[in-house]
Amino acid sequence: MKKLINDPADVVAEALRGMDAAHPELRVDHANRIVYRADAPVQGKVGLISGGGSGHEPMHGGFVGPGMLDAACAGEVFTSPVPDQMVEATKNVDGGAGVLHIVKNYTGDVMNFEMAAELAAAETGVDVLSVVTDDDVAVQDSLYTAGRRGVGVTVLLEKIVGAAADEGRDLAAVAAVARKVNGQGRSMGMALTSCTVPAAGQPTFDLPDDQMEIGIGIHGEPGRRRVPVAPAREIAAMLVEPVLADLDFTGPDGVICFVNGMGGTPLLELYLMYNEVAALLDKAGVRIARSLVGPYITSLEMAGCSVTLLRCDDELIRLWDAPVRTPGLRWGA
Amino acid sequence: MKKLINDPADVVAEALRGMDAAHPELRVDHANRIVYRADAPVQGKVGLISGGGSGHEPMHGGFVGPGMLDAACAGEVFTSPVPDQMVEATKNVDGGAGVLHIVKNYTGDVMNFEMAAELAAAETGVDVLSVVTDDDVAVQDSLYTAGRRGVGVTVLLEKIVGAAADEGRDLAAVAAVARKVNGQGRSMGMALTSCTVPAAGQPTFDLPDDQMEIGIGIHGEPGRRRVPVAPAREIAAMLVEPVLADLDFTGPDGVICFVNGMGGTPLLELYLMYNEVAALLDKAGVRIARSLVGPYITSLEMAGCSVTLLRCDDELIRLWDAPVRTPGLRWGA
Amino acid sequence: MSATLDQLTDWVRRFAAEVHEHRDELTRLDAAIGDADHGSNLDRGMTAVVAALDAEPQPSAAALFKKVGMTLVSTVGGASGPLYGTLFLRVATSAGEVTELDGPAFAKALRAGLEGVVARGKAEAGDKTMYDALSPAVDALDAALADGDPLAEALRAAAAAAAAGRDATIPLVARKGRASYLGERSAGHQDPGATSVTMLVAAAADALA
Amino acid sequence: MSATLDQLTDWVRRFAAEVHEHRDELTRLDAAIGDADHGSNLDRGMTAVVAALDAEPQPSAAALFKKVGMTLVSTVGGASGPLYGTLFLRVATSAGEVTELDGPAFAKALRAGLEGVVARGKAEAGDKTMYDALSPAVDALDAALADGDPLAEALRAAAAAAAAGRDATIPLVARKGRASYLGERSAGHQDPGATSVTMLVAAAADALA
Ligand SMILES: Nc1ncnc2c1ncn2[C@@H]1O[C@H](COP(=O)(O)OP(=O)(O)O)[C@@H](O)[C@H]1O
Ligand SMILES: Nc1ncnc2c1ncn2[C@@H]1O[C@H](COP(=O)(O)OP(=O)(O)O)[C@@H](O)[C@H]1O
Ligand SMILES: [Mg+2]
Ligand SMILES: [Mg+2]
Ligand SMILES: [Mg+2]
Ligand SMILES: [Mg+2]
Repeated sequence: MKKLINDPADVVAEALRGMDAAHPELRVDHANRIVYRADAPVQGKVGLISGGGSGHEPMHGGFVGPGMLDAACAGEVFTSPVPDQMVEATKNVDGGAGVLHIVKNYTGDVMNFEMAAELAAAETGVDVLSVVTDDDVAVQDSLYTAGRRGVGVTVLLEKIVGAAADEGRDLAAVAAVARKVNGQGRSMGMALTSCTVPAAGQPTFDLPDDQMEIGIGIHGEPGRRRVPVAPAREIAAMLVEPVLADLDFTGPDGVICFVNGMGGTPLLELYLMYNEVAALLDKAGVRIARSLVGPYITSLEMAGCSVTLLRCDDELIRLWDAPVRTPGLRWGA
Repeated sequence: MKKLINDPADVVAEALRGMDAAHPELRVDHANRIVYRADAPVQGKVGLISGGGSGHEPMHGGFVGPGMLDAACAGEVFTSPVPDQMVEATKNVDGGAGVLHIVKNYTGDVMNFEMAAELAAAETGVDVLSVVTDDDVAVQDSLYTAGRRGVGVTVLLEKIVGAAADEGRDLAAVAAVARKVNGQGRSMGMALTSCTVPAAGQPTFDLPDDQMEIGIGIHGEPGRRRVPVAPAREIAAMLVEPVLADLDFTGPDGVICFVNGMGGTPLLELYLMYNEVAALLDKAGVRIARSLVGPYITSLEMAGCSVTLLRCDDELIRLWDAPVRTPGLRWGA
Repeated sequence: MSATLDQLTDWVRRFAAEVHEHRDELTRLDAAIGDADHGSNLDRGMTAVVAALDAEPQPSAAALFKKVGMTLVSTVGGASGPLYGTLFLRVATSAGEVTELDGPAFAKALRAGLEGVVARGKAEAGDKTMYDALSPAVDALDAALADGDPLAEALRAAAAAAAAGRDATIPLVARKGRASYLGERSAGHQDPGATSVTMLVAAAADALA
Repeated sequence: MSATLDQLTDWVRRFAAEVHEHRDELTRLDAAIGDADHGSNLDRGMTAVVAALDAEPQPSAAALFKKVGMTLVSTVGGASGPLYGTLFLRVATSAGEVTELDGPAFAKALRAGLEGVVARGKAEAGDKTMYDALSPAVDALDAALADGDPLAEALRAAAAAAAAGRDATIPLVARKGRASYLGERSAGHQDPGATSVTMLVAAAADALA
């Protein structure tokens, strides 16, 4: 295992120390592994917290700041954080208007956030609502399974919902925006290589030099199917087609088109993929209103990418364009 | 070779198409492979152009925009662009105040920019000055060699000099700021893995699982020496010590501390490295005034990092903090 | 024959030791159909549990299992944190403020734990989860005690049932947890949670022998 | 014996063919002590040169070599673009608006090319660059012509000298170009530019035979 780390057990704690030192505009509670914006809680604003396993950076800690999250709870690598962290963060970001939990749909994340919401209700007077993201079309949606994974839409949702909270909307309204974004977004991902969880010490799966995985999530897990490596043009089709098949994106207001890197793929290749994706959307009559290209929700050093489309309207575009000031996403501020 | 590409010969052209499509605030001349800010030339402002081989993204095309570069010329992967591109860009960014060429110190880059400056002088009336960055302490500085490579300082320089040009300074003054930044900055890099040039089809060098390269540049070349892999703490010392030995960074105004990812290293590890670097600087009495952590000057999918320190004063801090609006670096705008 | 507080504590410690010893195996199973962390997750939690018990011996079965459950909830995360945590918290409530558990009381507590897992995770038989090993174990325990077997012998039957349930997860297509994302590709792999929970039941058989 | 315009054009085309055939070898040499692009750089440039000559045959030696030099400068980039470009541009100037070059004129033109490489790249003998193959080749050409050898034979001597110079780069520690960054580690590897320029001289020996 080749990594820029010391003891695998200390990776998350030490990375949080680095984040703290590099970003004076954040405050990090190291005992609880919570990243706060330095001025939390913001009085009168709905507090937004998210969290999840580490290894997906910049998500979520890198999305803490004005216009996005108030706090992020960091779990071990690929392991949901624990309820204690979420309860503590909930208390500390409540500015009197309640707190929204943004949860990616994984059994662990959902259960831990559920326990946190129960505990927060019992221990604190804070109003808590939760939204779960589940945008991954690689996984069949079904009542009898764990359902779809929450992937790329989470990034767009945290930005847009952050802007909605900044406008002073109440908890129910902010949660409604969140549910709308999740309902209008879909994603699909692929991997050229596996990744290595530091504590595991070896790649999660073996992938021959001539094979790739289609339909992966963000935890280094194998995908839905293994196929021979193909040109970017064909890979783009394998990602875009199931997304377009799942939801109609041909509205007049267009989409936010998000080409995400899994952590080990150079930006050069992501722009090349974006070019292919844009061409496919053009052919399908889907208008691109806004774009995001880069590694924003990653799987350690995995090589690969995902495509997320979010159907937009005036409100979502306005909220997307609103100022944001975080280590991972920043504009207008 | 596993990459998100089509034909290796088309990588740069197709990535530029993606960049063009994703960034309406840029204008791309595809025939000449030049990325311009959409509103170039800016009348009365010194025009700033840079350029170099591709594969270092976001540098340089991702640093085009208000507060940074006016244009960037993209070469083939790891190959300097040609004089024709630089002459064309020079003509198109001149707003009457002349043009500064920002050149990284590689034989190819220097010679191509030299020819471009000769041609620009002959063919156009544009005043051109050049600055060469050569901040890599891994390479011994000597009159009898090609000298030091230009690496991380180039990123900081393009930002700071962009702000100086925005203040309306004249060409000589802007060039003087550039030379000052280069003179006060030093870098050192390392690699855990090699990278694969698309046209070559296989990794530039073989590196056993238990070895790393210290003293690498940004072209996937082997470093100064090969040593056994070590904990992040020791790697940080191998990078920071030669930087501190080369220049005194203990001034009262501190440094900009830049921990750069080579392309395939997750942000989690970069923050962990930043933590180690910050601890070493603290021990050495070096104050960190500003920080930058992320993949900004990369070597395709190489895993590894580099550390750059820039000795600051009030002027450089003010210019660093000034608004910038590019795909790769953005704040205050 | 009843299980003393010492024996119950020993059960927890033996489970911790088993998890620690098989940490890499559990992680390898999870790598095949999950995210390669089940061994490190559970080992982190049970190491914290042992440290907590070392620091402060617990006065009752309720206190013991509550401490285990709370510690797991607070240190594990992922799916196994809430699932194992809830399991032990329900065991604690069912066991009550006693220092001994007889066979029926132990069996009742373990069934309460199983019900906690179901309440938390909504797994059903055949979903390819820890349920598929724990549920047959609890049934076997009840059946053996009903047949008049002593607790020690009944737990051996439970452990055998857990192991059989664990092995039977191999051909299953997962419908819950991360493995469900793999669809048909999850078949042919043994479920990591079913594997660890089998260690839990086997540890009981050893500790309460 | 003089070299006709057709032969000079054939020289350029043969060099292009050699570079194309040995493209991967040149890149492999560059991977060892550089950045793995010398083969693709030069092949891209010479492919463009051949396309330009196919599109428009050149009327004189000056026009031919100017076209080659300008095309290389505009399509290669890196170190070899300006170096090979300058080489051919200087050859063009020295050759002049003629359609034949006799031995001394050819040798003078090649020396002008060498001087262009030095003017552009400042390399000295022993720096481990293309200079170390080209310079002995030009010297050998002059010497052989001075001895009265016909051009064809003199070029064979030049090609042999280039090859010897190329091989002699192997033990050198690089002081110019990317390989210089490797310091002592550059020793033991053959310089890619010295290898390609040896092909250039060999192609002249073949074309002007
Ligand atoms: N809904 C569920 N009900 C019961 N057990 C579950 C459920 N989901 C997952 N599990 C169990 O959890 C195990 C995985 O645990 P672990 O790897 O620690 O968590 P994560 O899946 O969050 O990485 C699975 O092998 C399975 O036995
Ligand atoms: N200053 C110089 N003078 C002469 N030749 C040089 C000089 N620098 C580099 N070279 C030659 O250029 C070759 C490398 O060319 P190439 O790989 O195409 O360019 P780059 O080094 O920019 O990638 C070297 O092998 C060497 O022979
Ligand atoms: Mg997990
Ligand atoms: Mg090169
Ligand atoms: Mg797991
Ligand atoms: Mg090269």
